[in-house]
Amino acid sequence: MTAQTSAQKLPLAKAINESLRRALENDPKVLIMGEDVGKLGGVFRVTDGLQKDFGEDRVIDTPLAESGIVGTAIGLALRGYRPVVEIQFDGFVFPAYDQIVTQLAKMHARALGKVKLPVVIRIPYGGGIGAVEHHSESPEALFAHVAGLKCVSPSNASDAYWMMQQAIESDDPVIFFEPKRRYWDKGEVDTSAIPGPLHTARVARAGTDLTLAAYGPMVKTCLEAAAAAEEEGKSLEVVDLRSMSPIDFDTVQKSVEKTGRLVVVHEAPVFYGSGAEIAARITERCFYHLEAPVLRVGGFHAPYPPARLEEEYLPGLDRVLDSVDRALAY
Amino acid sequence: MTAQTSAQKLPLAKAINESLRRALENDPKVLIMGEDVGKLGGVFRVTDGLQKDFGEDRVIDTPLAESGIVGTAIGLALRGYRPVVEIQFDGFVFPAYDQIVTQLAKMHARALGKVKLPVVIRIPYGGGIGAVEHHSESPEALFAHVAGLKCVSPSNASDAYWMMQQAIESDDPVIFFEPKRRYWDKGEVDTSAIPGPLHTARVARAGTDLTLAAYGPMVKTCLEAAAAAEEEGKSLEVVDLRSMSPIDFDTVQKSVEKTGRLVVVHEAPVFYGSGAEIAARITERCFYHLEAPVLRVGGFHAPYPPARLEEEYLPGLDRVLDSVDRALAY
Amino acid sequence: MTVESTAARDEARRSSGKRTTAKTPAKSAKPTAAKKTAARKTARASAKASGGADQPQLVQLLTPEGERVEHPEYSIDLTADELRGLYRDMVLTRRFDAEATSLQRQGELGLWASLLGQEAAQIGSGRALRDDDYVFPTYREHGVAWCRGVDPSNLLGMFRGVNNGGWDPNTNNFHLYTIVIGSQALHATGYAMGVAKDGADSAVIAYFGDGASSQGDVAEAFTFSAVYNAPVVFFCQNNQWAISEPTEKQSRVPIYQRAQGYGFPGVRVDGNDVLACLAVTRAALAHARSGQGPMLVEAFTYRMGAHTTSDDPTRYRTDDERAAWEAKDPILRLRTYLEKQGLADEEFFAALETESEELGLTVREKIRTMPDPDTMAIFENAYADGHALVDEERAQFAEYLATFADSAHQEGN
Amino acid sequence: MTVESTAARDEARRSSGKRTTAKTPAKSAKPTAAKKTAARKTARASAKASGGADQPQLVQLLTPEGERVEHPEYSIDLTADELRGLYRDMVLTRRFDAEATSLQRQGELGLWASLLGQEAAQIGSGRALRDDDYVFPTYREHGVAWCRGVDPSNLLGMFRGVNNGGWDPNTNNFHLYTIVIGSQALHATGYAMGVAKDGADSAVIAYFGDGASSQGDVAEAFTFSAVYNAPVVFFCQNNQWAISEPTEKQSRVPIYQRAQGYGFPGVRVDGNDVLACLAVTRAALAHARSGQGPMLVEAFTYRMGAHTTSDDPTRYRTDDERAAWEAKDPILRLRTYLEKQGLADEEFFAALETESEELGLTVREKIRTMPDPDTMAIFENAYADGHALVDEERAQFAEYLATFADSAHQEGN
Ligand SMILES: Cc1ncc(C[n+]2csc(CCOP(=O)(O)OP(=O)(O)O)c2C)c(N)n1
Ligand SMILES: Cc1ncc(C[n+]2csc(CCOP(=O)(O)OP(=O)(O)O)c2C)c(N)n1
Ligand SMILES: [Mg+2]
Ligand SMILES: [Mg+2]
Repeated sequence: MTAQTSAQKLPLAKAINESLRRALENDPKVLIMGEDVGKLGGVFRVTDGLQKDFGEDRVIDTPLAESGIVGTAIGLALRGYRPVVEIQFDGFVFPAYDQIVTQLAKMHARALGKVKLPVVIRIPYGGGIGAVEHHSESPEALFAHVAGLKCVSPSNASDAYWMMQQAIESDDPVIFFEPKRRYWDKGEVDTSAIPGPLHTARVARAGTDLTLAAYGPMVKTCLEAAAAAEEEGKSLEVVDLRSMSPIDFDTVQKSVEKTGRLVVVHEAPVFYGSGAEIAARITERCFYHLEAPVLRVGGFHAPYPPARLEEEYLPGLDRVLDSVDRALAY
Repeated sequence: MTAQTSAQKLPLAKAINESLRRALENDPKVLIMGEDVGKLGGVFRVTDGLQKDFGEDRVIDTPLAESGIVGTAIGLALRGYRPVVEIQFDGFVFPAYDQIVTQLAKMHARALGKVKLPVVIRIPYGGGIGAVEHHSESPEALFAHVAGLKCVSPSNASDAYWMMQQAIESDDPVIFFEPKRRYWDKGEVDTSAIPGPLHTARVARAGTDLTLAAYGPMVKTCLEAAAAAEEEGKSLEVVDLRSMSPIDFDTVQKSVEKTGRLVVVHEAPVFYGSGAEIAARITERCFYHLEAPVLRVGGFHAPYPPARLEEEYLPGLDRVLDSVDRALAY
Repeated sequence: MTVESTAARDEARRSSGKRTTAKTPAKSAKPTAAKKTAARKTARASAKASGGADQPQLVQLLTPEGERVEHPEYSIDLTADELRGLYRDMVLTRRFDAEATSLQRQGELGLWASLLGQEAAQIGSGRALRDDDYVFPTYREHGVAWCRGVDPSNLLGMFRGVNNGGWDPNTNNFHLYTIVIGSQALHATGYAMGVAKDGADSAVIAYFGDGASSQGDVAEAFTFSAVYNAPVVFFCQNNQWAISEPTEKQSRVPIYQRAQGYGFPGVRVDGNDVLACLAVTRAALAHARSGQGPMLVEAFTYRMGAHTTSDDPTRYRTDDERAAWEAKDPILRLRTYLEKQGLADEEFFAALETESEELGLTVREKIRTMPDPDTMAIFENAYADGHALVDEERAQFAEYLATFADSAHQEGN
Repeated sequence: MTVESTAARDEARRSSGKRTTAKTPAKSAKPTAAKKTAARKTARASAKASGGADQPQLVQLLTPEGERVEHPEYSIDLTADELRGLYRDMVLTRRFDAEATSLQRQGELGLWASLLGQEAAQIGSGRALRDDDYVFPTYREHGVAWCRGVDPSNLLGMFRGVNNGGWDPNTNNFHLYTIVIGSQALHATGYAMGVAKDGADSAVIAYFGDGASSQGDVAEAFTFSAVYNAPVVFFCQNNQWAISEPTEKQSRVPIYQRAQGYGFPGVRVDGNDVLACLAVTRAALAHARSGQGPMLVEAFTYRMGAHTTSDDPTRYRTDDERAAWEAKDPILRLRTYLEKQGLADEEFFAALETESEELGLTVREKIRTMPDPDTMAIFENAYADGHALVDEERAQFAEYLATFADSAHQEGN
C-alpha cells in the first residue's frame, strides 16, 4: 500500500506549503506572488522555503499594492502562467476587489471563452487570533455573489493540501479562503490519495436530529458542538461544505431530508451572508421536510470588534448549541 | 393647503436633481463630487445646472479615480462637509470599494463614535438601458452585507426626492442606488410633504394571495405583474422595500402573515443576493404562516450579458408571474 | 503594412525568439529621457492653467503644414510605399469609424466611441509593433485593431450589444477592449512580466487616455513595470478630454513627466503626426525589447468628436477649439506631404477612395447580418470548468422557456 | 515644545484663521524643487541595485557625528531650550516605545509596531506642526502622536485589543491610526481640500511608509492634491523596509522623485536628523499654507527593530545593516551636539532619565489597569443614527447572555 507511506501528520499551513511546492514542481507555469512571500515565507510561513528552492522568478515578492498584484497576475495568466496570489490578510483584499470583480471574474466570458484565467487567490481569513483591525474579516459572501469566481475553504490539513492542488489545476479563478486560526491544527495528509471533486461537500460527522452546515474554521466548532450535544443525547450531523461557490446543495439537502433541521454556522456577519443563501435554497428544496426554519449563527451586523471582544462576537460552542436548541424546540 | 402648490410631476432623475439643489441651498456644507458632474451635469444630467448655480467649489469635477473620489470625500467629511458623491455607473464603483468597506463603513466605529461620516454615494444601477459591459450591474448585496453602511433605492420620483433629502441628512454613510432605467419615469413630487422614515418599506399595492417584495427598478415590474395577475383573478400585494440595509422586515412580515406567500424580485443575481436574506429571515419570522417557500426571481449566476440578451436575463413580467404561479401551486 | 498583409493571420503570435539584447539598433534603442522640467511652484490660480501656452516640446517629424522636419533624437526613413501605407491605414480607419458612427445613428449600434482625430496616434503606434508584440487597448483603439488585422466588423459586436468582445485575443495578439478605465495597464504589465520570464524579446503596449492617468491602477502598473523592468510601453493618447473634463482635471503637468518619478523615460509626441508616433513608439518598443524596461509615450492629440455617440460636447467645449485642431488634422498633413513630394498620384487617391467606400459597404453589410446571440448564450463561458449552479439555472431556464414554446405550440395546434 | 505644553488641550483645534498668503516668511516658504535626476536607463541587472551607493543628496543639518552643517536651501535656528525639547521628545518617545515592546512581550499587548530609529523623522516633523494643522498617521507614528499631545497610553488600546483607536481625533487634530496601507493619504487630501474651502491657512500632513508608496491610493492622493492644489504635506518615512521587502521592491528611484511627475516638489531629508526633518517639514507646511499646494518629503531613515513584535527580521536581513545604522542614531547625534556645544548639562540628562523612568511606569500602570470593553460594546457605534438590525441583534444577544446569568443565578440558588 503506497498510500500509507505518503501519509503524514501536518499542520494545515504546512499542508498548503507542501501543496504549493508540489504544484511548483509539477508545472513550470505555476507562480507564487504576494507581499513577503519570498525570503520571509509569508507572515504565516505558508510559502516558507519556496523562493529558496524555486527562485525569485517563480516565487515573487511584489510591491505593496493588491490591485497591482491581481492585475499583473491576470496579465501573467493571459501569457499562459498559473499565478497563485497571496493576499496577506482578509482585510487587505479590497484594493484588489475591482480587478477581481470586473476583470478576473468576467474575462473568460468577455472573451467568449477564448482566454482562461487560472488564477488562485489565497486569503488567510477569519478571526480568533487576537489580531488588530482588518486582520479577522470573513468576506467570502462578497466573492461568492460574483459570477465567474469560485470560492472554497478547507477545514483541515488534508483538504487544504488537496483542494489547493485542485484549485491550481482549475482553469477558473478560485478564491481560496484559508482558515487562519486553524493554520496550526495538525491533520493526517495523504499526498497520494485521490481526492473527490473540489466543490463537493463532505459529511464530517453523521447524525440524525439536526444538520449543522459550516466551512473553514467553523467546521471544528461544529464538530465540538456535535460532541457536546451528544452528551446531552442529541445526534447532530455536521456537513463540511468546503465550497461556497458553487455550493453542494445536494449533500445538504440529503442531510436535511434525514434530520429535518438545519443550522448554518459561519464567522461572517449573518446579514446577507452565505447562511442566507443556504437557508433560502434548502428551504425551497426541503420545504416539506423542514420541521423548523433554517437558523443561522454568525457574526453580528457591526464592524469586527477589537480582539478582546472577539470571543463574544464569534460563533462559539455555546451560540451554536443555543441555536440547535432553538431549532429543536420547533 | 400649501402641499398642493409644491407638488409637481417630475422624472425621477429630475426629482433627484431638485433634491440635490435643495440640499445645496439649505446646507453650505453639502458638496457634490464626481466625474463629469459639473458643466456636463453628469452623464444622466442628474446634477444638471448645479455647478452653474453653486460654483465649482461646491459642485466638483474630480479626476478619473473612484478610490480618490471616495477617499477625499471621507477627508472632507472629517473636516465637517457632507459630500454627495456620484459614481458614474454601477460597474465603476469597485475601484472605490476598499475606501468604502475598510474606511467609510468602519471609521465611525473605529473612532468610538467621535467622528461622523455623512457621505452619500449615488450609484445609477441596474440594467435595461441597452448599455455596454459594466453599465448594468446591481451590486447592492456587496454593500448591504457590510456593517456600517446603509443602502437604499427609490422606485419612484417622490421617494427619490425625499430619500435623497434624508440620506444627505443622515450622519451615516448611505449608498444610494438610483434605478437608472426609471430615470425618465415621471411621478408626482410634493416637495412640502413630510415623508416617513428613510428605512421603512411601503405597501405599494394591497393584495391577499401573495406578497411580492422588491425595490428600485423592480417595483414597477412587480406592480405590472400584480396588475396582470389581477386579470387572472390573483390578488398580489407589492411591498416596496426602499431600503436594503436595514430592511424593514416588520412590514414584509405583516404582509406575509396575511398572504402566506412571498416572492422576492431583484435584478441582481439570485445567488447570495438580497432575496436570500429576505427569504431566510421571513421564513424564520413566519415559519407557521408560509404556505410555500419564499421564492426568488433575479439575475442568473453569470456575468451580465450583452445588451441583446438583457431582456431575457432580467426578471420581467413573465418570470415574476411564473414564480407567482409556482408559489401559489404549493 | 496594410491590413490585408496582417488580417489573414490565424496562428497564435507568441514568439519563441529569445531576447537578444545586443541586437538592438543603436539609434532607435536610445530614446531620450523626458525633458527635465523643474517641478513648478504653482500658485493656486496658475494650477488651473495648463495644457495651453507653456506646452513642452513635442517630438514632431511632420508639421501640420505637411513639412518634414528632423528631430535630434528620433528619426525615421520610410519608403514611398510605407508612407502611402500609413496614409491608407488612416483613411480607411477614419472611414470605418465614420461608418460605425452612422450605423449607431441608424440604430444598428447601441453606442460608438469614435477615434476621429486620433488616427495618427493609433496607426503610428500600431504600425510600430511586431507581430509577436501584444496590445492591451481601451475601447477606442479601432486604428490599432486595424493594424493588428482584427476584422473591423468584429469590433462592432460589443457596441451592438451582441457580445462583450468578439475576437480571439491570441489570434492577433490584440486583447479585448477594456472599459474599466486603467485596468488594462496592469494586465499589460503582467503579460510583459511573463514575456520576460519566457526570455522572449517581444514587447507589450498598453493604451490608455489622459483621464485614465489618474487611476491608481495605472500608477501601480508604472510601479510594477519599473520594479520588474517589464518590457511594456505605456501609450497614453492625451486627447485632452475625459468625457467633459479637460486634462487640467487630471494633472497640472504634462502627463509624460509622470514616468520620470517612477524611474523610466517619458516622452511627448505630436499625436497627430503619424511619422513621429511611429518613430517614437518604435524606439520605445526597442527600449523594452532590449531589457531596459518600461517607457511612457504621451501622444498629444485631440478628440475631434463626442466622447461617444451618447455624449453632447456642446455642453462643455467650444467649436473654436475643434476648429483649431482641424488645422492639425493627421490625415491632411500626410496627404499634403505625399502630394508635395510627389509620392502619391491621383490614381492612388482615387483607388483609396473606392477602397474606402467598399470598406464602408462591407462593414454595413456585416453588421446588418450580424446575428443576435442565442438566448442560452447567457450561460455560456461564465466558467471554463463549469459551475453546478450555472448548470442548474441553465436547465431551469430552458424548461421555463419551453413552457412558452409549448403554449405557443398548443395554441398553434 | 514639550508634551505637557500640548497634552492638556481639549477644544477642537480647527482654526478660524484665514489664509494669509503674504504672511509666509520668505525663507522657509521657498522649498526647492527636488533635484533633477535624469530618468535612469536601467538595464535589468541594475534595476535591482538601488537605495545603496548612488543615494541622492539628503538634506542634512546635523551629521551622524553631531556636527551642525548648513544647507543652501533649508536652515534652522533654534534656542537651547528648543534643542533640549527635541532631545527630550525623542528620548521619551523611545522610552515609551521600549515600554510598549516589553509590555507586548509580557502579554499586555497583542502586538506592537515599534518606531525605534525613526524618532527624528517623527519628532522633527511633528514639532513643525501648528496646533490647527491636522495629522493623518499610519500605525507607527507614536512620536508624532506625542508631539500632538495624545496621551501615550491611549495609543496602546488598539494594540491591546480593547478598541480600534482610543482617542478623539479632533481633540489633538490627530486622526486615528490607519492600518490599510496608503488609504489615509486620500483622507488627508480631502481634509486639506476642506481646509482650502474654508479659507483657513492650516496645513495637513499625511504619513506613510516606503511600502505604501506603491499603493494606488497614494498616487491618487498625489493627483487630487495637485489638481486641487490642496494644502497637504506627504511625509514618507522611508525606513527601507516594508516588512521583509527592501525599498527596491517598491521603486527603482528614490521615492521623493515621484512628486515631480505629479507637478509638485519632492525633497529627501536625512530622516535621522531631527533638525533637518524639522526645517524641511516647516518649509513644506509653509509651502502648503501659502497656497502653493502639496509637497512630498521623503525622510530617509531606518527601521531599527522588527516590523512588529510578530516579525522576525533575521529571516530577511543581516545584523550588519542594523549595526551600520546604529552609528547614525538620531538621539545620539543630538546628544553629542548638545554636549559638545554645552547646551545641556549632566543635570538635564539625569532629570530626563528620571522623567523617562516615570513615563515608563505611568504607561505600564495605565495599561495594567486598562479595563476590557463591555461585551455590548460590540454593537456600539456601528452607526451614528442607529440601524434596526443592530438594535435587534443587540437585544437578542443581551437575552442570550442573560440565559447564562440566569442559569448561574439559579445554580447559585
Ligand atoms: C473606472 C471607470 N470609471 C468611469 C468610467 C466611465 N468613463 C468611460 S470613458 C471615461 C473617460 C475616459 O477618458 P480618457 O481616459 O481620457 O479616455 P478617452 O475617452 O478620452 O479616450 C469615463 C469617465 C469607466 N469606464 N471606468
Ligand atoms: C492594503 C494593505 N496591504 C497589506 C498590509 C499588511 N502590511 C502591514 S504593514 C506592511 C508593510 C508596510 O510597509 P511601509 O509602508 O514601508 O511602512 P512601515 O511598516 O515600514 O512603517 C504590510 C504589507 C496592510 N496593512 N494593508
Ligand atoms: Mg481623453
Ligand atoms: Mg517601511
